[in-house]
Amino acid sequence: MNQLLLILLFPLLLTVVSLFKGSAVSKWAFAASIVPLLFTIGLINKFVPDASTQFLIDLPWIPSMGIHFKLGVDGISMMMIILTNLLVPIIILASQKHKYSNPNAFYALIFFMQAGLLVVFTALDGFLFYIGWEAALIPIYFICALWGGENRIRVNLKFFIYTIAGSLIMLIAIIYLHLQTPDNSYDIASFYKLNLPANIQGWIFIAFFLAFAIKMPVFPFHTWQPDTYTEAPTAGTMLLSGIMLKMGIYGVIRWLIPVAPLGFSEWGQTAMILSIIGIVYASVIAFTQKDMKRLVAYSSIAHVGLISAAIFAWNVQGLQGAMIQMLNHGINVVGMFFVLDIIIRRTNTRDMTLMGGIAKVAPGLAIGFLILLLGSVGLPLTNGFIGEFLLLMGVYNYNIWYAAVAGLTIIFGAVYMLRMYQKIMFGELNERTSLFGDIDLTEKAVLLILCVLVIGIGIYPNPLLHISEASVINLIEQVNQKILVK
Amino acid sequence: MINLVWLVPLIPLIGFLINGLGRNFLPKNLVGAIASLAVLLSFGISLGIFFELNSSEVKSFTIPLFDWINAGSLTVPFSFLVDPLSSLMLLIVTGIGFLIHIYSIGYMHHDAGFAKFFAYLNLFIFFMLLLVLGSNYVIMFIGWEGVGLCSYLLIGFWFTNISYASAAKKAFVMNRIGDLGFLIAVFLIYTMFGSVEFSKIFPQAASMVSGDSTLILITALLFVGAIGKSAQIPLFTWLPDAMAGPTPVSALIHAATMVTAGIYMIARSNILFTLAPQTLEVVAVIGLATAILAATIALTQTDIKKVLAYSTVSQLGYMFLGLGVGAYTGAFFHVITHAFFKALLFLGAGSVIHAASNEQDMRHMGGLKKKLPVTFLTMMIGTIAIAGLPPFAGFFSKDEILAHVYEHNKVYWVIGVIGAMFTAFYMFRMMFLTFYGNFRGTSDQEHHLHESPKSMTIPLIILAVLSVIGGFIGVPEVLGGGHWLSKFLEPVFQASNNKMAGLTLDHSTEFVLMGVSVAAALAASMYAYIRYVKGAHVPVADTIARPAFSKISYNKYYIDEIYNAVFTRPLDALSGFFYKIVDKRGIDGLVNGLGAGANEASKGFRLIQSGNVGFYIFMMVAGIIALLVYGFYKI
Amino acid sequence: MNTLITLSILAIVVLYLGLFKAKKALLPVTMFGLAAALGLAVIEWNSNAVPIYSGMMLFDNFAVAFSSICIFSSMLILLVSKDYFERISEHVAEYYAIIIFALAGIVVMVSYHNLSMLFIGIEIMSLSLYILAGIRKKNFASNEAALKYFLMGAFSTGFLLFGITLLYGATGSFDLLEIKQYVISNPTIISPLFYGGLLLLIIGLGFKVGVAPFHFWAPDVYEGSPTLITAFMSTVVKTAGFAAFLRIFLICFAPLHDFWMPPLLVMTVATLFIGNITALYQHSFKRMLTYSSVSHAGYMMFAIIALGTASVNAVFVYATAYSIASIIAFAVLILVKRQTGSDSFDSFNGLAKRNPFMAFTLTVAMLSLAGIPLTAGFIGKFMMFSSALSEYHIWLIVLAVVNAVIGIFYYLRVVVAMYFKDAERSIVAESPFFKVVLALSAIITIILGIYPGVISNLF
Amino acid sequence: MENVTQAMQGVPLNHYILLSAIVFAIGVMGVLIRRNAIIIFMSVELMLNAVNLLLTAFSVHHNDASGQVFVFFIMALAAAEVAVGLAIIVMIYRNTHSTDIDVLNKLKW
Amino acid sequence: MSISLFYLIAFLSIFFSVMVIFSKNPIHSVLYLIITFFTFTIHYILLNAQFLAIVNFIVYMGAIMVLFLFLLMLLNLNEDSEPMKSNLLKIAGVIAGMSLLITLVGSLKSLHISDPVILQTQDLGLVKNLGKVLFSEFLLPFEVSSILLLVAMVGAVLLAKKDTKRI
Repeated sequence: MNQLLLILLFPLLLTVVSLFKGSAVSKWAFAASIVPLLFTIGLINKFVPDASTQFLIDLPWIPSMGIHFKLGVDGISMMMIILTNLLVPIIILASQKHKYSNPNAFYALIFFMQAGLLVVFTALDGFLFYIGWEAALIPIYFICALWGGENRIRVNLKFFIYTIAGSLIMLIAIIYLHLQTPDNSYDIASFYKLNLPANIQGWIFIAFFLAFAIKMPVFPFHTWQPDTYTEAPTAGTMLLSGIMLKMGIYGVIRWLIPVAPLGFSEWGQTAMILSIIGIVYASVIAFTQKDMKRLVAYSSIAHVGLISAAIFAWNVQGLQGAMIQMLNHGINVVGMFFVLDIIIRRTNTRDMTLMGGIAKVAPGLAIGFLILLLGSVGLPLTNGFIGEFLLLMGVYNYNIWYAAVAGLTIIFGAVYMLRMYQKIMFGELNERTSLFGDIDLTEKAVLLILCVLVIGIGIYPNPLLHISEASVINLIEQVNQKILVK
Repeated sequence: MINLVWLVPLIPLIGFLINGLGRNFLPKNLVGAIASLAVLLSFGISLGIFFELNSSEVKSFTIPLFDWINAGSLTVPFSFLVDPLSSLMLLIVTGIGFLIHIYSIGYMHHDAGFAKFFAYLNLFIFFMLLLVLGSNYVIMFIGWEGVGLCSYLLIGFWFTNISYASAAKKAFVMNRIGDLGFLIAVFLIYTMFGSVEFSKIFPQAASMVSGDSTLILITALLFVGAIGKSAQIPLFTWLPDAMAGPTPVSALIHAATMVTAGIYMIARSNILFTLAPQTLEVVAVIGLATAILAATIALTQTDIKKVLAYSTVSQLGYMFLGLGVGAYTGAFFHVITHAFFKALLFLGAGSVIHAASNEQDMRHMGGLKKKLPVTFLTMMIGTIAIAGLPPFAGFFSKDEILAHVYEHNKVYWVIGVIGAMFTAFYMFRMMFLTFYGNFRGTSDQEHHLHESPKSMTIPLIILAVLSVIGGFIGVPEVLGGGHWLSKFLEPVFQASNNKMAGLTLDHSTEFVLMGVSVAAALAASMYAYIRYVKGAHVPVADTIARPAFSKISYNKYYIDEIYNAVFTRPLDALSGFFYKIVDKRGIDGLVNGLGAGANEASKGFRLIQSGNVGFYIFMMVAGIIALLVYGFYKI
Repeated sequence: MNTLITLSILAIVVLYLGLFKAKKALLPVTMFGLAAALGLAVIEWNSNAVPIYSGMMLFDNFAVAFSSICIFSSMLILLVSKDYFERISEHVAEYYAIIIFALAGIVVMVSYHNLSMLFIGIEIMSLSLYILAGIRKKNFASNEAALKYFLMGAFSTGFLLFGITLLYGATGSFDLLEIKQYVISNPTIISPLFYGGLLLLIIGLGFKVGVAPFHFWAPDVYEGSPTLITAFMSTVVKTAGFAAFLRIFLICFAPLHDFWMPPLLVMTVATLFIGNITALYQHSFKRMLTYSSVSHAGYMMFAIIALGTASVNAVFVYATAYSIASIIAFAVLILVKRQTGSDSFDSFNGLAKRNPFMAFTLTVAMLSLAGIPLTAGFIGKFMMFSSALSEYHIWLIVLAVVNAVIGIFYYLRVVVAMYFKDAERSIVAESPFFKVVLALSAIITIILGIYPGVISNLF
Repeated sequence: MENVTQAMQGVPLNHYILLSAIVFAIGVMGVLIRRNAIIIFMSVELMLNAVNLLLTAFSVHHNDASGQVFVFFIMALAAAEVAVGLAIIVMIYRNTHSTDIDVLNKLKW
Repeated sequence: MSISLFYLIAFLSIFFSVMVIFSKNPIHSVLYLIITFFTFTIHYILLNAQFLAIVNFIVYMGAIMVLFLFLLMLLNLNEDSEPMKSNLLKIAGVIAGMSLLITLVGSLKSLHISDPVILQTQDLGLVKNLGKVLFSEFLLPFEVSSILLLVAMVGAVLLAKKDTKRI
């Protein structure tokens, strides 16, 4: 059996099983979620880090419309698979503390989403990509809306509709591309081969960009995000910020720019400017947030803005930075929300002005939090630095002034993150925080895993960079040739 | 020995790990021993390296460890560079670091976070060594930011005090501003030279013409980095605040080592700067301005550590002034001597504070000479050294800088000498206020006064000795010295020296210059003596109005307030504006407005469905008519 | 043809069963008969049918497919009807018979090859529906629905007939092939009579499928009619209407695409917006469904606007998806209304807690109606978009997307009510028949969503 | 009879169309302006008859009997429709004691 | 003369149909409608569609109109009880109808068939001929229309019958 298919199908199997599993589903879910990770390790072992697409699956699906069930893994997809299958167990582990009603459905939805995400990250067929794209959305909607906070209904409806609106526009572009293919196909390779006129590509670019920009989110399509992150249950927030938003980034790399290179050369700069505005804008907003989750949500907008800016710079450093930063951001933001969840659960508030002095009573938490925080502000020898360095370099290679503005994230990131850390951790204890207990073993384990990842990748990122490098270079070459021809 | 250079940073890292992980159960003595021993071992290896290098023909060794970041054509190896510059820095960092570790064992003995403190210190040493040893700008940048982190951690060491925590944050953020400049400079360097390795960049640069605009940009950005790290105008305000940290930290990080990283970096990149004279000019001006500005602030400060902090800023300004006029050796010389006497002064101040039950205000001190003889003596040596009185260390280094300044620009020199005068004044003022006269604190404090334990005084003594003799490594020719330092550093600065004319002052001018500065320093110290010992003048309490200049100086030119008004508050206001108006009302309002609009439209739209058959039929007929009209025109 | 005969006989048999008071046998016999009719229809698949009875009827694959889906949907609906009519009156057999008669009309509608057959088919169906809409005789809503439907239906029949007459006047024949021949052989000198007839035919057919501005009857009639009848009307009848619509356009009017496309485009857009925007503010689930039904008519119009070989597939898939999903919705509505006495959204509050199965199937249905992937509804929309895009109606698609987004708003409302709102409620009883229908429909919806290949390339 | 029909040879087809259109339009008008369901229904019958006439004229014009056969079907429909329609009206009249179409106006919005 | 007969009858048709919709008393409306239908019968005769003429006479005037009349009597709607629509609506209705007429005719504007209606086959509209067509070519619609009538029958009974059972 094709290993990739195994990785895809296993979460589906888990979905079904966890629906009908009796008691103790949460522990079981964690154990089960390790299996795809093990498969992934097997996959990495077999993976040859060159530019080729491996583990190809190509089955006819709706033959009359040229739709195939076609999947494959190259370096870029490989990174995304690692990201997904690495984070899902962590997320499940992190949600052990919550006593969710109807946990079976909860974990089933997570596994289902995992399957959807994996499809998105490996699909080589436009239709399949779209299906995966939406299949990942539905479960997260239910996760957020079923187990979320007070305003969950309104907020999630907005989120759902917003993202669906974007993806429907993308669907139009996909169908349009399909209709242009000479061989009546949805195959991404056929899309790549198309030589559409520049203005058409411009429209296709816009259509795809809207979908991806909403998902990431890029300014000014971001307003669903802080609300959703705030209202979602922790696992939901983690899934959204850790993995789901990477769908948008991955989409830009795989679908947007290579499919519409001329559109990219026309609109890429606009997209980049939007991304950069987003960095500064979201950072500035994050300065005065009192709600911790909201602050991290805005910080996530800023971080993702940098990633997307670097992608639109379209050079090796930027893209490689994006690849590794996707993983890093996943780890960091999941860790961040995990820490916030610990704090929120114990203090029953998201308002950080009501806290203080927690470092005194929970030194373990303080250290873990600090490491994650340093990772997300991009301190050297943490994973965030590798990413931000390459990303900024990518942006810089495009335009030094953009890099200068985008680089403000380094400063601003430090400002709001440290402000938050200070408000929560430093100062004197108050009646709300004085009963704060230090973290227990599960929490320690999660934090430890995350911190080891943060530092490990920061010290020795090359193996990861190596996975995607050949594919990235290949992709860039391919696009640049097309742009140059015109 | 040189091949073992990777051990130098590794050992403190191991020390950090041991102390960090075992902080809850390792006994205090063991913690202190591990930490100090780690640094001592590093120091030992550094010494070995130093001697090996000194005797070696080749003066530059690159020791690769592993490839760190590869992306396309970009390769960043994790490798170390051992050359005279770095080997000297190694010695300073590990040597002074070790002394301060020893000192801290005594100083921090009663603190609950003892193990944490030592872990942080070791971590700092690790990062500082990375900074020093890095064979390329990226590795240097690791250390660069890493020390910033440790500085953050250590300033905020007593984090329950929210203002301390704020000071830590401020330090980190201001450093980051500089770091951004550094980072962009690294990008520029990479595009210009195709590499970030020193060994690839500098030879290429040596063959370039002077005044290249990219080089100017690169050097300017590097200098921005240095400004942040080395607390120059306009990013110097964090350093005085950083005194919130424990005093050994101030000595180690905020006086001897980290803050000189900027000078180290520019000295390291000297060839780039040499080829960018415009930048050098800026460096000189900013250095000079910082030197004089900080000195004037220090004149009126009453917090003993604040005086030292501003003094540090001022001295760093001198170093940049030296760099700016091309006196790379002189500047680095000053780094070394400054490390000795400023560490000494801080530690001494720590000893005073320790003795005076954590009192830092000099208005509540006085007459400590008797109670703290060792401290007094060593600090006096430090003061003389910093005041630039011969033959103590500060004299040689400062005069080397001033000589170059004189050659470069006479006005700068005059200002520099005035600054030196101020230095002498405020340093002696501090000494007199602290150690002379009568004790002005509470009787409780008085009762408690005692000389510090051995672990604290021994480092003081060692540093005092160094402050006395440290200057002799660079005795200029004019005084009959061979200037060993200059020779030792020759390979590093060779390319620059080739481009720049050497010092052409004749000996008599040099003597006159020395004489003037010494005289100025002496005069200032005399004035301080008259005013504070004879006149027993004590600075007034905060509640009493001061004269205009004094007030401005005492309030640090209101720079913090200005920054607050110009940057912090507008940014916060902007944040609120973005959040509440642009985001919530504007963008989100638009998005929600679409939804609400659809809903409103629905409310109105559905009224068409009136329930009245007649109306329905009427609408149908209208539709039919429209359709037929279409047909009428279409056929 | 056999299907038609079977259905006619079945209806009469059912009437007789009513006469002999064999109430118990009604449903089984009906189901059995329908199954037989379905079987007879299906075996004619790919039989290379030729027009029969002097070109009156052509039971080709098109007819087979649409008859089958209509009969199948009717079977699902009738399964739900267990105990339903008994609550209304004792003349249960007549209701079954009329439904079966309507079905016979529908079979005629989808297989006509002559305008007279189209006309008679439509009228058989319409008359049956006028009656069915009013079977709650004492219920004002039902009365109103019947009256509105009847008056407007009769009125629109006038236009349909006028249109047919004009077409006849231009071509001299009612036979589709001859009309086609007329169009092809006189491309330049087509009589204005023909154009006028075409427009009036659009009006007549547009009324039957509920396209704006001829949709006004639909919301009121659907709401007023007994829910089961609404289900029948909005699924089976709508499918048949589109099949009829599509059939004549496909055979006869395709060459005149440029003439009739613009008005249909405008009507489509209007339908989409009216259906979706009005649905947004509804408080009654049933009325929301009626407007959604209007909007779905708009989507199905895409296939006619972008007329081509793919259109049949598109309409078929869409109609199937829509019908199946609607059946779930109406079936659940019947149960909920039976218990709470109200068809507002609020009566669905907390349903998921007590009836997770029902809530799940309804969710699947709503997602399908909203066109979310992995449900059949998405495939339908996808095919519609594909066909419209293949004719470069980009703006139409953009507007359709806007509407699809609006649609999600109101479809999710019931999901939100079921899952996210709490209410004290007792469990809603589901008879086994309901369970079968719900499960079957949900499974079909999902299977079609995942593997649409089974029906998407029939033609 | 023969004479009469022979005499008719002169009427242009257009005039038949016009006549039918006018009667049809009058029927539409009737539907529009009346509130009594029975009268509305009668107006619909008027429309159907206009169609019948036109069909017959076309039939004669094309010399094709199928048009007249179609009229026959329309009459069958008219009969059926009347039966059902009047039944509906009777049913409603029982409930509301009115044949006014505006009385039943509950289903809206 | 005969041509003018057509125009006379046509005028009468229009006149009486206008009377149908404007007369206030429903009974009068029905009666005018019967007269209108009668004029249509004459038209059929003029077109030599004799079978249709007879059927029209019997079915419409004889059956349908009587049914209407009967119903009006039954429901006791003979007096002028209908609440008339407001004049505005009436005018709107008339205008709409007129516009419809104009557009209807207008959309056929360029109609070139001004050629007269010529009866080519004398027995076109005779029973024999029609019967042949009806029972050969149109047999299926004919059979199927039986369903229509059956539905109408069942339905009419179902609806009009008084139901004893409460809902």
